[in-house]
Amino acid sequence: MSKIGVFICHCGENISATVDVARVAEAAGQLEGVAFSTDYKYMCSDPGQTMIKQAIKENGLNGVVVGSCSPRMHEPTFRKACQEAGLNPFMCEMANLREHCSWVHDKSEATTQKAIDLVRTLVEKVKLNKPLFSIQVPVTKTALVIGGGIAGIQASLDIASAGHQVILVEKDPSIGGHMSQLSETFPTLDCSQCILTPRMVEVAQHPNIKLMTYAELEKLEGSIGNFKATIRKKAKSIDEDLCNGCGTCTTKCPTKKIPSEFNTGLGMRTAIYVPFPQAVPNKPVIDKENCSYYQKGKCKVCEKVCPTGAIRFDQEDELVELEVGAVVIATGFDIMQPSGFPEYGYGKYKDVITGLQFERLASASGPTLGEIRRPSDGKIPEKIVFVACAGSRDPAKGVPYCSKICCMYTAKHAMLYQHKVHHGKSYIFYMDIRAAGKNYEEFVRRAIVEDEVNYIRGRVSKVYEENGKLIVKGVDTLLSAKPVEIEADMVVLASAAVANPGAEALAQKMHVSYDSYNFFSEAHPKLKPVETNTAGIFLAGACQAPKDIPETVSQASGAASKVIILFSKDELSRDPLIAVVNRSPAPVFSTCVGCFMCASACPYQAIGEELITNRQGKVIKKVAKVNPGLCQGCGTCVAFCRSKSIDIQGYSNEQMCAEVIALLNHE
Amino acid sequence: MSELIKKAAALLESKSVQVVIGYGKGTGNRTRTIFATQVTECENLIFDSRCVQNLAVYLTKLEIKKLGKPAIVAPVPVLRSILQLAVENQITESDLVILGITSESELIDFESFAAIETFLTTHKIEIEEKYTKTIDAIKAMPVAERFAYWVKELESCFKCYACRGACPLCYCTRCTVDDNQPQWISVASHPLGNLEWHIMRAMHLAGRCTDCEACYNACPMGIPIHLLTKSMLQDVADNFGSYGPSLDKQNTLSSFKPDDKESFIR
Amino acid sequence: MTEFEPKIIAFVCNWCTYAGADLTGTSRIKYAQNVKIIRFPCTGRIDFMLLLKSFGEGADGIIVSGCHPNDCHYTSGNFHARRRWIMFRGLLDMLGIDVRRIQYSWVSAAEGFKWADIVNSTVNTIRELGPYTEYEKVAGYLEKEANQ
Amino acid sequence: MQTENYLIRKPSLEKLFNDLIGGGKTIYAPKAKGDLALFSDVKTYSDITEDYIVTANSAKLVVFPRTEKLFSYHKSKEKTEITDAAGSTFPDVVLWGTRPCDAAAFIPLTDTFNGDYKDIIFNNRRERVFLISFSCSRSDEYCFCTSVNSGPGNTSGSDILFTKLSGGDYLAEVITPKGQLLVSENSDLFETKSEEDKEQQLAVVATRFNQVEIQAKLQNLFENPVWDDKSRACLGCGSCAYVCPVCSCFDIQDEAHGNKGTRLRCWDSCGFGLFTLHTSGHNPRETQGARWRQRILHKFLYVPNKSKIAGCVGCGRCSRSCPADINILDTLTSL
Repeated sequence: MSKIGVFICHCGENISATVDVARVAEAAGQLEGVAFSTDYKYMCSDPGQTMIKQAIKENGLNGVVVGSCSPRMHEPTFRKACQEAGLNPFMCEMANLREHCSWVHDKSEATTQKAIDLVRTLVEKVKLNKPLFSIQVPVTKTALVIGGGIAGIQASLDIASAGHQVILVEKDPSIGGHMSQLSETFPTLDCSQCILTPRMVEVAQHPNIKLMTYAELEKLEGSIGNFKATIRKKAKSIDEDLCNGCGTCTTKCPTKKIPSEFNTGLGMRTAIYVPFPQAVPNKPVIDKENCSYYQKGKCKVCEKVCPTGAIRFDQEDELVELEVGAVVIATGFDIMQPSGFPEYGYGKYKDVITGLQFERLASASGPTLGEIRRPSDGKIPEKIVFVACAGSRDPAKGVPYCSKICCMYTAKHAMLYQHKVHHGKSYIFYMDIRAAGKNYEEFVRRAIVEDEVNYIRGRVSKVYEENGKLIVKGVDTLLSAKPVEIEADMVVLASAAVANPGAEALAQKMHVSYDSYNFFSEAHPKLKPVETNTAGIFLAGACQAPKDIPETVSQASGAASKVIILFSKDELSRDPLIAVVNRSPAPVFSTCVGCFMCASACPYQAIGEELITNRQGKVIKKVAKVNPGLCQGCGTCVAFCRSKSIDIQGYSNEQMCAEVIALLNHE
Repeated sequence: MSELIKKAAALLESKSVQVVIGYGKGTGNRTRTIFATQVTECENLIFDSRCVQNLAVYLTKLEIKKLGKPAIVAPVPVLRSILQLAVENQITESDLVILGITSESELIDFESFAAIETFLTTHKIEIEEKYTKTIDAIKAMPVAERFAYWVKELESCFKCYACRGACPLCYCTRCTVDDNQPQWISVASHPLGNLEWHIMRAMHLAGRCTDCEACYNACPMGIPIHLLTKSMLQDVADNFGSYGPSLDKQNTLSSFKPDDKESFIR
Repeated sequence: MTEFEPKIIAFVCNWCTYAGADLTGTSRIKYAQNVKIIRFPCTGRIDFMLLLKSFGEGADGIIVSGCHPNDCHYTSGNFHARRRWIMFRGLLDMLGIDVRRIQYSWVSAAEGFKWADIVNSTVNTIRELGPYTEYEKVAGYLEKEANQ
Repeated sequence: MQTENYLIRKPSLEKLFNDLIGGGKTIYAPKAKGDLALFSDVKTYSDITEDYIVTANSAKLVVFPRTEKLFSYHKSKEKTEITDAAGSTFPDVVLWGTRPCDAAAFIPLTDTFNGDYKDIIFNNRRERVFLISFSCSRSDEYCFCTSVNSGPGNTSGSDILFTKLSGGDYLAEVITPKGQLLVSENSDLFETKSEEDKEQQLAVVATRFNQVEIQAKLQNLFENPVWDDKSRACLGCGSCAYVCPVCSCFDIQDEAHGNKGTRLRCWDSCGFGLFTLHTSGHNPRETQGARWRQRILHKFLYVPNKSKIAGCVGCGRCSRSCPADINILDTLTSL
């Protein structure tokens, strides 16, 4: 006999403003099997939860429906409350009266009626709920961190320092990421490499961190606590154990004119190369695409000069399978190539560069050794124009979002320029200055006041070359919308931060969701910013959205702490919402006829065989069997099963049918 | 015919099989299935154009399994069903002996299911033009008229489940129509119950049906239910390329291609 | 006479469309009350029999929605679902069950606007098609005709 | 009542039909559907076919529909309202074109529904049924009416029996007062006529077995290989029972839609495995052989033991419709 309690939440006024909550509670009270029904201002609050617990005890409720916000928000809250009152947590269901009703409809009779329908539907479902018990799964206490930028470095160090094994995978030959390319960092202007490289070394030396550079994730299977990752170790063409990093090969390599990725094309590198002097590991790789031997079959200079005989031309990509319990994605971001904005002349005029290129120019380790010189003729620019929002906040041609870091680094760039070219003049075209952050506004002020950077509020309409100068035409919208024209020597575009080109493919490999810009989606925008929708996979840094360094580091530590929490127990409790094959009385034993179409459809290879034997041990039937450790509860098998012999707990055939009937039949 | 009889008798004689499932003389001009367990009974085996019942249906029946290992007279439609049953793990090669037979009464040996598949590549399912025309004509009706047509056709269905009984692929221990937790579809024979039953039956055969027409032949009310499965076979071909059982390929519905095309999903 | 208010039931997956519909709510985008959602773990879980049941129970229209191809939380549930829908839709069409009454869609967790649009356009379509009287006549047979 | 004989001219049949329709009667008559003839609700005389030995479906559907509402209910938290179908108005039905075997089947069928419990709905329907039967001028290898106390010109069960005469007109034998009433209401259509040449018009149906002997044999045949042998090809469908004019097994089904619903009486068949399946999983009739035995024993032993007549009228429908060509005569004659 069902004794269901129905609790309708006002959610302050979020629900009660458009839904007549009292009437919903009253209508619910009229439903067969409902023993208790009420409404309250904040069901999720402490008194609200206490009310539920008391009602369960006083009325002997064996099922609860909370009509409030989305179950994606508070299902765990209310299930826990039920559990505390002695009711199996899976006897609690939620009717989504806020996101799916009060927030999307105006106040009306129909809105209240819909709320009643939703509650009735869940009441009918909960009547068929069965007490379920969590599944215990062992946890592999090794974390996989993908991406060796500052986010991945921080996460790896934190997890490793907590005593767990970390495998750090980086696609490039060295860790360091974008941060290693930066000159100084805002708002303190401390040298990026000075603060980063000790961390990189720490990673290399940490006993708990296994570093795999020049490697990428090939495949990820399994689930939280027990993933199986396949890593492709790209052939470096060297034996890392033998190589001592002397650098002879890189100096002797005859192919020297390859634009350096690290120097954003402003410098050159060889075919066998270490991306930058402080690289970790400081061992070269051969870029097969540009190596004479690989391309033309001749050369092998490096092999000849290598004192340790570490060159391996026959090395092939290697696939390594790893068992890991958690994954941190820290794959970072990329810079939008401003070629979509012909008006800025990027690509056409050598002296129109991106902000990241400017970082390399300003960097002491850069191609100009820190002197600001024009790429075209090496002259020191007298006048320099910075264009903020070159692609950001531009739904038409760029991206609609704010890239967040540009305001600050543009101010920094102008400042660095002023510090290095004392007589130079710098101009910044901007839309708004977004300098929210500790000491950020002060930093921008300093640029304006102390370093006399000229901020012009307005957009640049055209950049063209005339007599060796870059004519920047724009408008100053702050005072009188008057046109501005600047004869500049150099133009720096603060191009938008975008997702990595491989982000979408990676997301699909890992089955995590991503947004329309291909940034990875967090599980909850506020309360679960480092989790993904896939349990056991966490996010750190700019792969989720553009971020500056302190924010990236914070999130990386956050993700690390989530991993550490996961690893703090030997076993993991999993939701028991998994598929099961039915049992029926002998001589049938199960209505499953063993066609195993479910097994071929299962995305997780979670369905195997079970032999049913009689008392003499003779096999009488072969039926499907679900491995509870592998089943993720998608229910694809359930919809497949013609004889309805496999069902999913929590979304059972009976429950779903009851919902359909209840939803469509009302007085 | 004597070839078939000789071969069947030899199989029983040598105790290679315990029963031969084949066609024999029935009432009037009909044929019926015979289950020869004695050498002498093999004399009654016949094969001609009237032998259309799909004998593969007996391979999964409890009563027949009890008789022991069977040899089965298998014209092309039966071979297709055997292969599909193999795909669905209902039979294994060692479970039976296949007495393959062409429409010209030539015997063919099949050492393996794979050999059946090879043979069937030259005997592909083809939907006869008379059926494609009827299907096209039905599909050309305005939607309400089409619905009325089927409601009318299904009116005489009294749910004897002969269609289910005769189908070699309806081998479930418990049919979903008999599952009342939940009551998936109306058990009763009324317009809704009949419609739901035939939709369910057809959907459960989607991508599995081998077009033997046993369901239609079995229907005591002559309802053209085979048009539904034939129409679905066309849909399989149109959307997923090929149809017909295959050991390598998975069933149409338990497999997919990431680039399966659809234009109706927004 | 009051305007016909279609009864529309929506079968959606938990990870994309349900979340997308949550986003519609968080974004306060308005849509018609006619559509009510039932939550499934995955479109792969959505049995065609439930769609059939919905018409039998008096639905005028149905929305089925889940993750975009390649975005399935469970990798491939939606791919399986898509094949099933293709076959089911073909069968219903053959039977003269108006396939315009079932709207299939992919709505991601980020597509709050799209969800509202799917709901509103489906409501409009069903409003134009009117109540599903042909099916109701079949389904409500026992209510109306005395017997047989 | 003493049978009275009349003559009805061929054209008057149509007039009679139209008068009945005009009088508000529902008429079920054989209508062609493909190669079959089916008892169908017919409104136009020309829709009726004469080209049939027996129809594929049986006439029992007018008194024992394949699905019948027993009651409907409406639940609320306080009470449950029930509307009993027994109180509804049932249609006045004329069965036109029943064969003598069809008509004879109404006798055991009516017995079944009037045992310890008198079924109100059945009886209400039965009272409103008028049987206009037509004698058989043709038969086939499936027919065995003469072996079960009936025959191609047998009058039992019918209200009126028409026999087509050589000239194309019909002999009308009026068997019941209901029949007499119809004749008097349509006296212009009926002419007085004697019975003399009826027998010559009838099909010859050989006697295939002796029912009494069969009944006696069956007493001791419960354990016998014949049941498995004869039913080996059985596909476990219900077509034999569903086309049978005497089979009366039913299943009770509730169809619920939220808090309202109906309770239905639906045909069921002993051929189905589910028919006797216990909740425990045990099935006392585990194989088709056991089910086939039940079918034969019920018709030729249990029913005659109880009510003196067989539960079979020899129409042969079960054999004709069997997709596996399981022939009841085969079994009966091999006992």
